[in-house]
Amino acid sequence: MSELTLERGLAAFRAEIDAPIAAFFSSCVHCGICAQSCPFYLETGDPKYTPILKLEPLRLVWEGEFTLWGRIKRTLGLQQKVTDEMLAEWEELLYDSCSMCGRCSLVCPVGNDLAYMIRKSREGMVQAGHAPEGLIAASVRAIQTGSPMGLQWKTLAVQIKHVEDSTSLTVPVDKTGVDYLVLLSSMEIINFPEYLEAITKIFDHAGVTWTLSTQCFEATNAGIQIGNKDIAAQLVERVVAAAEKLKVPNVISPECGHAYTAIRWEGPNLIGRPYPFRVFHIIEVLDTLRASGRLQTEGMESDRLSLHDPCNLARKSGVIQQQRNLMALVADNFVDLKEHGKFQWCCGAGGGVSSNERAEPLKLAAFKRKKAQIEEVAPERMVTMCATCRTQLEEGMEEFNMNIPVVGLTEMIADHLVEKEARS
Amino acid sequence: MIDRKTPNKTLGESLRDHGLSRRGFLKFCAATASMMALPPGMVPVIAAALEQARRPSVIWLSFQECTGCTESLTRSHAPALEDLILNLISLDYHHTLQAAAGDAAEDARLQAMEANTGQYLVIVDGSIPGPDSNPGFSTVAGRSNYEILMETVEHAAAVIAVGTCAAFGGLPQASPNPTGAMSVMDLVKDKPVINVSGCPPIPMVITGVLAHYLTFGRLPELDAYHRPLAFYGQSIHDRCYRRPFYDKGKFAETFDDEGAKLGWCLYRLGCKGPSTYNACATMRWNGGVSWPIESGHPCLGCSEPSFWDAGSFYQPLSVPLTATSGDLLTAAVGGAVVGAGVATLANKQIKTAVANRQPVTVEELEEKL
Amino acid sequence: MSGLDPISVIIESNVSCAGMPQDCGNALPILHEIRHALERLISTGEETRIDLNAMPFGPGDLDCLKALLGTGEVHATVEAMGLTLIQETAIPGVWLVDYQNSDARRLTLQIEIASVPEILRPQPLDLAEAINTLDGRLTQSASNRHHSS
Amino acid sequence: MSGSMAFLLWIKGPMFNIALAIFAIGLFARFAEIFLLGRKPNYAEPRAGEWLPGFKTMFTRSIADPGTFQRASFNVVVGWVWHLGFLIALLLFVPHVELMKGLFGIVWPALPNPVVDLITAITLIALVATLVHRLTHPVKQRISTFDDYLVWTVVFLVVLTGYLAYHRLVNPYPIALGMHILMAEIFLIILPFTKLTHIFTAFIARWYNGAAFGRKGVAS
Repeated sequence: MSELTLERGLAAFRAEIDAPIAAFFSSCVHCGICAQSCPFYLETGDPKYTPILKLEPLRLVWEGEFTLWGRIKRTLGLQQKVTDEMLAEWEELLYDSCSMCGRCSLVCPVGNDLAYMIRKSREGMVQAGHAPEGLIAASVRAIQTGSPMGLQWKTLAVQIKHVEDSTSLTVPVDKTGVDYLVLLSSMEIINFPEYLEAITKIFDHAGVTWTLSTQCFEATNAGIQIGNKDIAAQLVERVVAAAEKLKVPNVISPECGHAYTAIRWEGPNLIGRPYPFRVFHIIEVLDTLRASGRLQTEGMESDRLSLHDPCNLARKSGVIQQQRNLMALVADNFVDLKEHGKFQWCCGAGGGVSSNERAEPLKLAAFKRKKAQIEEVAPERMVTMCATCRTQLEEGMEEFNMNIPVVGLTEMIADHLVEKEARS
Repeated sequence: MIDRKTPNKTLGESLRDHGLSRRGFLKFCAATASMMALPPGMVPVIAAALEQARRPSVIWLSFQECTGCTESLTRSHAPALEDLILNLISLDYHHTLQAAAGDAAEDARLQAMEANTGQYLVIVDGSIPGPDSNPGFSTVAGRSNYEILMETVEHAAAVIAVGTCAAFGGLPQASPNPTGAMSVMDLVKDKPVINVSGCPPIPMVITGVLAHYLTFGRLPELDAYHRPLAFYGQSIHDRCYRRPFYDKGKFAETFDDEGAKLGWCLYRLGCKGPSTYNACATMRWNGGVSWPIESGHPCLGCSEPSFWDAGSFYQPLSVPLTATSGDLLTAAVGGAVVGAGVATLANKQIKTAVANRQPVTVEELEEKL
Repeated sequence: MSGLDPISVIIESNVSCAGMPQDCGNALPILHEIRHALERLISTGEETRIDLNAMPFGPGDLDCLKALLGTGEVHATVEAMGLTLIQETAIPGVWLVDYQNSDARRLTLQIEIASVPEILRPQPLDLAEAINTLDGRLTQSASNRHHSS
Repeated sequence: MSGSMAFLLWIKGPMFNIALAIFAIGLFARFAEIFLLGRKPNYAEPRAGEWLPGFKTMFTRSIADPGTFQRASFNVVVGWVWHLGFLIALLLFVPHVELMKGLFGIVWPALPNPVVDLITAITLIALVATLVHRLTHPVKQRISTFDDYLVWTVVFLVVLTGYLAYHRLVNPYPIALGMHILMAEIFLIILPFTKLTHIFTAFIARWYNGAAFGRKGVAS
């Protein structure tokens, strides 16, 4: 039986190195500004959480094998080697203290895309057997059960029943030839069942044809979080197969950040071919409906609302204006956090941190950056569009006794839809 | 036979024999101090020293040279003073100046050496084909320069190398140095050597050095190149009247632009003043009339070693000697090839890594739980 | 007729190198030196000589310095090994002493800050012989008279 | 012939050629190492092109975003000051302009010497400040390597020897000038093998960064 070894890890590091990585490592001047953009460093004050330092194993492989000087140093025996012990030490740095929020990639003065390199480093970590247990377990469950939380269709079927009962609408399942295949995340199904009800209402209201797939309902991708192509590709293939089977032209990723980047940006590259369909985040779809006048809303939220941009959606996918357009539709008293959009701060739970029980204290520490941002504008409620962010915001604010409820944007839109009868 | 022994009279006495009054002597000392580039406050010291000094025998040897140095000295502008100084020495041998010729001339040299052994001064102008060169490159009376130099220097008190050829090898030594020319300093190791460099040296500097030796009976303070600090202690640049323009960043860029007409700094036209140590800026040439920079031409750096090989006279000091953009390009192409090699090796490794890649399986992951 | 005459000469600029590129640039520091020397002369009687040959003067600097110092009342000449011209400047105690050789070429030019320039004063050794010289002349004169009577 | 002039001539002659050769070989080797690695094809549907955002980021990343400026103002300000100072002294000092003219045949206007002098003095102070920061700031302390201190020393000495030579504070002058050129040569020699490569590769890195973000519709 094969096992995960250092050699496989090093080979994986090697295989991940490309021109951008060579340019990035060639350019780092050790200015330390990346630390000033990292919530894990800023809130712990521990310099070992400096983003560039987290990339040291990958850098050593690059230097030793991909540069003239490194080769000379290796010949002279001066080149430091990546060892199993080193990777064991770096496991905490690459997983527990990095939510892959990509803020460092945006502020690095020499232009290093650090998040890109963290993602690649994790490939080596998995192959070397140095991934956190929580993420391994989630990956295994995702492959074996179709959901990282081990959730099965029958649980979802119960939810569907609830939604149909309370809305008197039908939730379409396994319908071919519709416009959209809707994916969900297990966390949403369990923690925020309102989401399914909301889209059912909105799509009915806007006259959108859509369906769920019994073959694949899960949008999240534990393989992306742990950083392994093989697992990630299998999970993407399931989505692609379901979409192809139902012949849908569009797939909607739910209110989940990493699910969107996984399927929108990484997916085609994981399976090595372009999709026969397009991928949207639910917020993009809603904004398109709004723009074409298919969303008729009434009434406004009058309390002071602010918005948390999920990293994966805003900084890493360019969905920034859409949620603000939708907020303007239903909120009177909206105030943006000071640093928002592409410069927003991570909630602290992304990049697999929330699936990694060991990282709990760090996750809470990193949240303090978000907490300070929220306190600065003092909203009465927070709005967001990612189940992981939402859970983290709720838990974090509860921990600090902040008493600020968090709502999903999709639900909020659904709440303001003009009743069908009234419309006609 | 002429007595070539150093006379017993002191300089003070022989000056008074020339009919010089005490005011005249004071004036002589003031002029001497000025010539030696010593402050006027030194005049009493000079006067006291001159009273005691004695008239030395001087042997002037000319080797691979152009007689420019002798011309400079003899055509100097204030002949009375230089004359006086030269009258105070006993110039016993000098090709160009002496009346004697042939064997008589060579005899004069040998006699002076014998009569003043250990006390005579040797002045050399011109460089010398080294001991390993063909001795025939330059000979006097059928004997190589090297041989004559070593023989003459053996019992000398000191050697004064006049001109850049004698001091540093000069033009004969310029690349490719066909005669294997060497400087006096290269060859004479056991005697004090004073270098009075310049092509030619300022005449006042030649006499100034002689005056110093006459006055104090010892060598003046020297710099690392054995040049008298009094004259070579400061660079042309530091004493240049155009220095304020350098400091303000006002430069002539061609020989006929407005800057050149306004007398701005000549750095960009190749002036070597910053790295050249000489007294031109204060003593000037032609009796103080002018000097190269005042006449609008950059300093060539003629009093420095290797000045013929130090790059174009008209290239600024900051320009490298031989490197060109072509060399840079060649090296860049070479680098690209080396890099391509490294990259090819690396790419091969990547390909191998990708080809041999073992996909991570759930079973492998479960092992870790 | 000279063969060079047909070659026309165009004067492009009247600004010569000797123009006024700087405002007496290198003359000014010397004035400060003279000022310090004057202070010393007044307070302690110490005399100072400045050798202008050793100055990095640009074109015009010397004339500028002379003009600034002006011309005083005393003008003297010493005849010894050629002429020495002494000119008092408009600043009392500041003298220009021009040492020339027998061809009337300048050997060196000095500024002397003193009550009387050194070269004008009788030299101490000469002074020591003064009475003897005078006595000699008296004796001579007496014997002349004796002979004539 | 030994001595200061021989030293200067060797530095300006053979040593300059050696330094230039190592610099060019090393740098272009690095370029080849980077570009020949290439990038894997990207099958994801782009939101926007790569080229324009890439080029934009090459320049815009020189300016820190307001938040970063606030959190790392010392880093940003001092970094700017000494980088600008170094570049001005390198490119706009008359002797350096002449050097470029001699080497490449291209000329551009220079700044008056006193201006460059002042800028150089400021640069030196800023460089000392960066060293103090590196030695005292916990992050910089933690991530600094031998390489960082070597590069700092060489950069500082290049500027310092230039300053000393300009002010003629070392005698004889050929030694002063020779030391300055030698330091510049050492700078060139180590450039391709240390973080100094960022002088060139930072723009490549920024392009990749801008292209990656730009493709996803984010102005980086």
